[in-house]
Amino acid sequence: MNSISEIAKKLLDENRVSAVVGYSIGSLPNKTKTVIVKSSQQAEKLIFNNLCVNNLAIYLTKSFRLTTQKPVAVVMKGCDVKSVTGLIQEKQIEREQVFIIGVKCNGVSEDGKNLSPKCYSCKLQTPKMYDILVGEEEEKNIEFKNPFSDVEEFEKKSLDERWNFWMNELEKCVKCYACRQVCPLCYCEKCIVDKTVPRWIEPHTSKSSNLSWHITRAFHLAGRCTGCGECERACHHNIPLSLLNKKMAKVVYDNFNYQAGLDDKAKSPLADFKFQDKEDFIR
Amino acid sequence: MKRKLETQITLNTLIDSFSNEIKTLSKVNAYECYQCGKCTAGCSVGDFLEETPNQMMRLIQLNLRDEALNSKTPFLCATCNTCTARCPMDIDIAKVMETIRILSEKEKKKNVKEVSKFSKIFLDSIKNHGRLFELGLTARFNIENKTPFKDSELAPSLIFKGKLSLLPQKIKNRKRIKKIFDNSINEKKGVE
Amino acid sequence: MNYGYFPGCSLHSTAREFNISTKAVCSSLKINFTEVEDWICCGATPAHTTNHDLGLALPYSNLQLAAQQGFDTLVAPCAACYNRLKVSDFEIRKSDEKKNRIHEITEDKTEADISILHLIEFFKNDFGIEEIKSAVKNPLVGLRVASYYGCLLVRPNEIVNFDDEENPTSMDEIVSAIGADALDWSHKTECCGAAHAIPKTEIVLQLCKKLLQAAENSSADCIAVACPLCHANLDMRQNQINKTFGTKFNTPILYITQLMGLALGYGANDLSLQSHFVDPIKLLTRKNLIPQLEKMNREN
Amino acid sequence: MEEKILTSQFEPKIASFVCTWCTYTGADLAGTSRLKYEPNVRIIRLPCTGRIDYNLIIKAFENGADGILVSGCHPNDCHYSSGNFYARRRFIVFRELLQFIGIDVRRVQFAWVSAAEGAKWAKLVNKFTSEIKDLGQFTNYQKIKRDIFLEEAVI
Amino acid sequence: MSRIGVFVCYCGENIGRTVNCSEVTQRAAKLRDVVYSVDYKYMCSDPGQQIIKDAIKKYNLNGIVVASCSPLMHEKTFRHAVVEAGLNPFLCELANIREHCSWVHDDKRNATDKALDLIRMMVEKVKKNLPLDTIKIPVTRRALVIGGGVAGIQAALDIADGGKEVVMVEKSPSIGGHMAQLSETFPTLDCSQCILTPKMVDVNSHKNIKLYTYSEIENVKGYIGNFEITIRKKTRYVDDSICNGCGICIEKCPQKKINSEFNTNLGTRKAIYVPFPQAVPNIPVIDKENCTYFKNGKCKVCEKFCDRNAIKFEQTDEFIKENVGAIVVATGFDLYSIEKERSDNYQGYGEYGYGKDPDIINSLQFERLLSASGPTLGEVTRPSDGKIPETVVFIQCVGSRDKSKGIEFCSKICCMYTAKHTMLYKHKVHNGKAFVFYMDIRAAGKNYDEFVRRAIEEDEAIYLRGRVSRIYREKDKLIVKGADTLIGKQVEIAADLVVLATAMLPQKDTVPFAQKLGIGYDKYHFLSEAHPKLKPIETNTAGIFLAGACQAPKDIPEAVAQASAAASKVLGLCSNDQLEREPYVAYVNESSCIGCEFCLQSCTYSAIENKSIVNSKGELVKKVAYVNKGVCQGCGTCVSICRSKSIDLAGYTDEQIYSEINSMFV
Repeated sequence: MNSISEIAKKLLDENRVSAVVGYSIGSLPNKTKTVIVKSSQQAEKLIFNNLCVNNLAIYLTKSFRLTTQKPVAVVMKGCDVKSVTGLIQEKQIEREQVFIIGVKCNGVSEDGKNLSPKCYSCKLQTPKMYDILVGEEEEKNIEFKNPFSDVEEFEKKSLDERWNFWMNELEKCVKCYACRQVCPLCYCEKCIVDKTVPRWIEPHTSKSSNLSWHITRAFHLAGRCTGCGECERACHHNIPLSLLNKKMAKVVYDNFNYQAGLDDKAKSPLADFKFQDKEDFIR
Repeated sequence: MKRKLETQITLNTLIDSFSNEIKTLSKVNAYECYQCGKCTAGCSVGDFLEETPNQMMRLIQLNLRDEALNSKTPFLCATCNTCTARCPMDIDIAKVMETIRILSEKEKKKNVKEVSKFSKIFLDSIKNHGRLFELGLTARFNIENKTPFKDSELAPSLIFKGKLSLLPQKIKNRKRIKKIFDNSINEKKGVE
Repeated sequence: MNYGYFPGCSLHSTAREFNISTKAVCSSLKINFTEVEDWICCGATPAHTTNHDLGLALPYSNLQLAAQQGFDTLVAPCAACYNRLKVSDFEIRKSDEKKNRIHEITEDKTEADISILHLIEFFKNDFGIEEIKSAVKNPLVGLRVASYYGCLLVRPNEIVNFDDEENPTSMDEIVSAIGADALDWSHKTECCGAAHAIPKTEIVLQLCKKLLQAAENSSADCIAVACPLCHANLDMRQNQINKTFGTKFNTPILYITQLMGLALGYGANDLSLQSHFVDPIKLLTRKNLIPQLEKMNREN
Repeated sequence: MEEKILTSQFEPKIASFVCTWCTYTGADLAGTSRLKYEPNVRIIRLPCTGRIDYNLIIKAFENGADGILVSGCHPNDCHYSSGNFYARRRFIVFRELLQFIGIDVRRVQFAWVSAAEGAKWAKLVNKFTSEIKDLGQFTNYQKIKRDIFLEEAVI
Repeated sequence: MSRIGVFVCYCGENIGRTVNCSEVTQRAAKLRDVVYSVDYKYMCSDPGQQIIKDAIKKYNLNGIVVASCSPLMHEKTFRHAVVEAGLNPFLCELANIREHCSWVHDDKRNATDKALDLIRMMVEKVKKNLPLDTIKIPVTRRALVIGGGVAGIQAALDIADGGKEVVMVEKSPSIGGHMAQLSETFPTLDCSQCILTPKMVDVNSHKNIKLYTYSEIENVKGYIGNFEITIRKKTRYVDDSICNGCGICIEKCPQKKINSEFNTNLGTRKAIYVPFPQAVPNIPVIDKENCTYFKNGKCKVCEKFCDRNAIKFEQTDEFIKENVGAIVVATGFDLYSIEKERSDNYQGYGEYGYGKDPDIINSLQFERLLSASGPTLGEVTRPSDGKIPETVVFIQCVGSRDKSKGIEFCSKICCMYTAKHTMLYKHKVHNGKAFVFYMDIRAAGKNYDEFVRRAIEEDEAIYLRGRVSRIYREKDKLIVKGADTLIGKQVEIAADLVVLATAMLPQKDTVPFAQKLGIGYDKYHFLSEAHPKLKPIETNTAGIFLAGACQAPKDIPEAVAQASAAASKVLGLCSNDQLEREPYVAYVNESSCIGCEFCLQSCTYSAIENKSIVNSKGELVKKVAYVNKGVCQGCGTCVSICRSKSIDLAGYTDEQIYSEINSMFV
């Protein structure tokens, strides 16, 4: 797997990219950390292993100012590339601005033991889009799971059970907005929660304003979230944010036959319509 | 329509659900038919019909179930599919004919005796042997139809030319064909 | 490709010559077909007009047999068998519910993923018209052939779609390839009356009369067919037609494979030309189209 | 027994977001035709259903609405051609989200009411009002809203 | 600081009967920021309006709420009054306490409370209202007409007669369109050429019309009032400024046997040609494909004989720019063909022989056979052998109303022209027999049904109700196999000639053309009107109008009527230097817009564009959305699609609506 650092070295030596964003050995056991390598001497730090769970697409958003002049190279798994597709689709970056070092992934782990839940329903061991590809694909011995199984399970609960569940979960939220900061598709420079004229979402934490925030977050990601799970990992109160995101993905898939992050030319489903969209709920 | 309709058309006959029955059985919505008559125009057996194909569709549209099931048209249909192929509304008229014919047979309506007899004997023949025994079929049909000498001039030269065998061909696994017949015809579900 | 051969009932009896000539053509062109073992009747028209499920189960059972015997493609020379096999395959592929029902009926869970070809379709798409052309030894120069497709080869077009449903040309292409004149005539796809031959003979007589008249109008020497029932109706009943309508038709009806056989060098006996009611041998002799050295050819 | 009296006295608060071209005009027609309906609905006029953001609905709930009625032009009748189609998509998704979170979507009703359908509007308001009366006050949401005031009081 | 005035109207008894207006007035006075509150019997009357005007001045009001009838009724009235008092009109709002309150409720208590709620909502809203200015857009007071058929000609003449300049672009060498090909017209049977050619000449000679024939639209930029058009003038190889149309070049050209498009391939033309003798302009075109010089490098006979040296073999395409304020699209129709190989998605008719038989023709070809200026000089003969047909079968609805071929609509004019054909045929071939296969006779129009009756009763056309299943040739005759469903029998006719009334389709390549203009089209590629009932002339792009059969099948009177309607729209638009629009348009907060382009994708009117923001050094900082105020119609769809709330709609801002919601329930 050393080839990533070799590729990085080459790219930096040839002055083709301004930086290489990748993974290096973390300071905690069973964790990796992100490095932004800007000189070829540092390129050796770059690694890839089954602990590289994080989605580095976030470094492509404008706030990091990495893509301004020269392209930036990023190490990406198949699932991460979906976020890049989303960013291209939403005109946040251009394809030429990013050099994708695609890695063939055989599943990653958050704790070094168990496979990350997102890997069970992954069909993108090889990225759909890349500039160079490294790694070997192994025969996956994982039973493929319906990505929406937990959503379907949750939908079986009664209305009150669902409401109480979310009230309990959302009560924990302290509005630190880590979920937002870490999401590669929450790239707005000024988020709706920071807008004051008018103030759509109260800034303090209360069940009601937390609910507004989480409805907003889920809705804004409907048809866009690629399911990388960064938000849930970032939440230090372990609110099951992925469940909401997956529900949105399911609704969009069921109704509009659309999956986020697969086509950078597609219209986003909520900025689009079809004459035959269902309307059985409309009187 | 040469035949006189026996049913008085009243509100009750009109609101029957025959069209729905046809829709369930053949997946054809009879109300898509706008009575252009192209099916009739191209019908191979048009000369022999009392009700033309578009009139059959009309009977369904008006829910005149008895009239449709008593019609000879579905039995005279040669299943050539010309109507279906040329229908501007993409209606599978041949399928509708087939469906009415099956319903009519099932309910023992009056129909074209020779045709249903032929079908029955034909199917008996393959049920027994697995393959068609043509001499047996023709002979039995002519006897049952009381036309013993029909086509008799053809038989000797057919046999002479080696085209009609005097004994049926039989398949080895005759259970297989029995099963198929028993399971599909004796099914409680019936037609479909 | 592993081609299975499904002759059907007629090719073992009234249409023996179709079977014989097909086999002759295949051996000359080095085509390898294996007959599906212990096949059963496809049910023809009576089955599907009596019971929808029966009409699907009988052909499907044959597909299952073919699949069990390791074939991936099934070639049927009989247009009726071909049509029923195709319809059954189409309906069952379309709906899982139907498939389960038919599996119940045949008491067999074999998944029959088999492509079904008519013999003509096979010649045109799999074998190649050019290949046929290059194998011709005895081009049928000067023979005016009206190709008669009938209903079952072209309709319904969403299911059997290897050719245009209103103006099919595949048989004509073969006719041209073997050196004969392919006539563009009006009744290529009209119906001959089909299964009404026995129960409603009068229908068949009238329809066939129109067909023969159209062929005569286009000054055809003979009619080429690829369906045993069409053949039987046009050939066997030609005399009855003449009697009934006072006409004087004397148009030989030949299976397309018989014409191909002639072009490939076979003689009258090899192709069982004598077994027709309307004798084609006179016509072919007059046109000097029967190979003289038939025995030598056979030995080769 | 007590509860029953309470429910019969309960007058639901219903917020309605409508487009100006179809439903607002239709509601005007209900007026000019002197059709009578329940007084519980408060209409907010917007140019098009395309303008009706989901935030507005949340905000109305936060302000104590027991039910919300969203209405605009029938498909293909939109004054702006397709605003209602975008709205329809938005509400397909939004409804599912609410349901998932445990909010009874019977409290959020969508309807197509054309400028000619004054009678439909009157019927709709009556039916929806009685449905909300049956569902009762939206205490779930109002309770969590009350939390804020408690917190504010503490501060 | 808001100073709001509330004015409560009794509307005679209309409001006062169920709403306690004086109570409402008193309670409204206590609302926050309301400094004045008053009631009056008829607020919309002169004295009522005067009360408002006086109060504005006296109490220095900066927000007005009139509690009265529906804003759709009197918003304009009160805003006008407010302006007279020197206040911005958009600081006045109406609380609808009549249609939405007093008229629909019986209970006085409820109605009064609700009226106050409605007023409170409006008071809160009006506090957030901003003074707005009507939008003024400069207008280039000239128009472009695309297409030189009868619709285009009518539109151009009407606009030009109205005193505004017109640029007309026609893709073929002459104007006239399909109408020039017709023989006579229904229901009066007057000669088509006789009524059309004078109009064609008018177009050419009108001082306000600039005509570009043999030209196409290359590019369209801009928006209502300000379009910039690039026209491609295709190479004629004849200098139209020198040529005087003497025709010697045509006479001498050796290439004779080229199918004439104008004569629907029934006649021939030369390689240098004018489409027909009455063509406007009367200037020939060289058909490069068939010209001997272009094919072999030798000939140039035309050049030799032209004494004005107008033949220019070296000519190339020319690009011309024109600025206009409005566009009329009149690109017309094309006929469905029954051929097998087609460029569009439709199937041909195999059962009618895929168009291979020369004696199965379409109705436009039959028009040419009937026309006195046609290839047979008006004698009806059949194309195969020149014989006069004694039996002609007309078949209606070929392609039309045929779901399986992909065309579900009715082509509308075929019933009428087929009736006309039978009459004209009978008038020319007295012993001839005309048969018509029809499904329904759709002859709705002034004198239309009478016309069809005449064809049947007087000119002996035999109408058979049914479609035709097949046509095939039997020696000299075409056998038509149809049915008459009224009698329930098959019908077989041995005909000499078969005329198919084929479906009317839009011109080929309408889609790329529509995309160039940014206007919509339906699934058949007919151009879409902005509203099927109330805006049948407009398109969704402001300033672009439709005329004629490019929108849907139409006959001549309808096409002409629509053309005149489009012309009046253009003249209305061009009557002022500036265009005034209500200021309800979207605007972008550029500091927070992130440029995701969702608004751009969802805008029906293509009113949103990209805008690059650069810093002082000229470096690109970011791209944001930009709303073109001239094009935006103010639906607000973009507002709800924007996640960061960076786009808002003037008059219906988030703040205004937010305030309404917040004050909705007490």
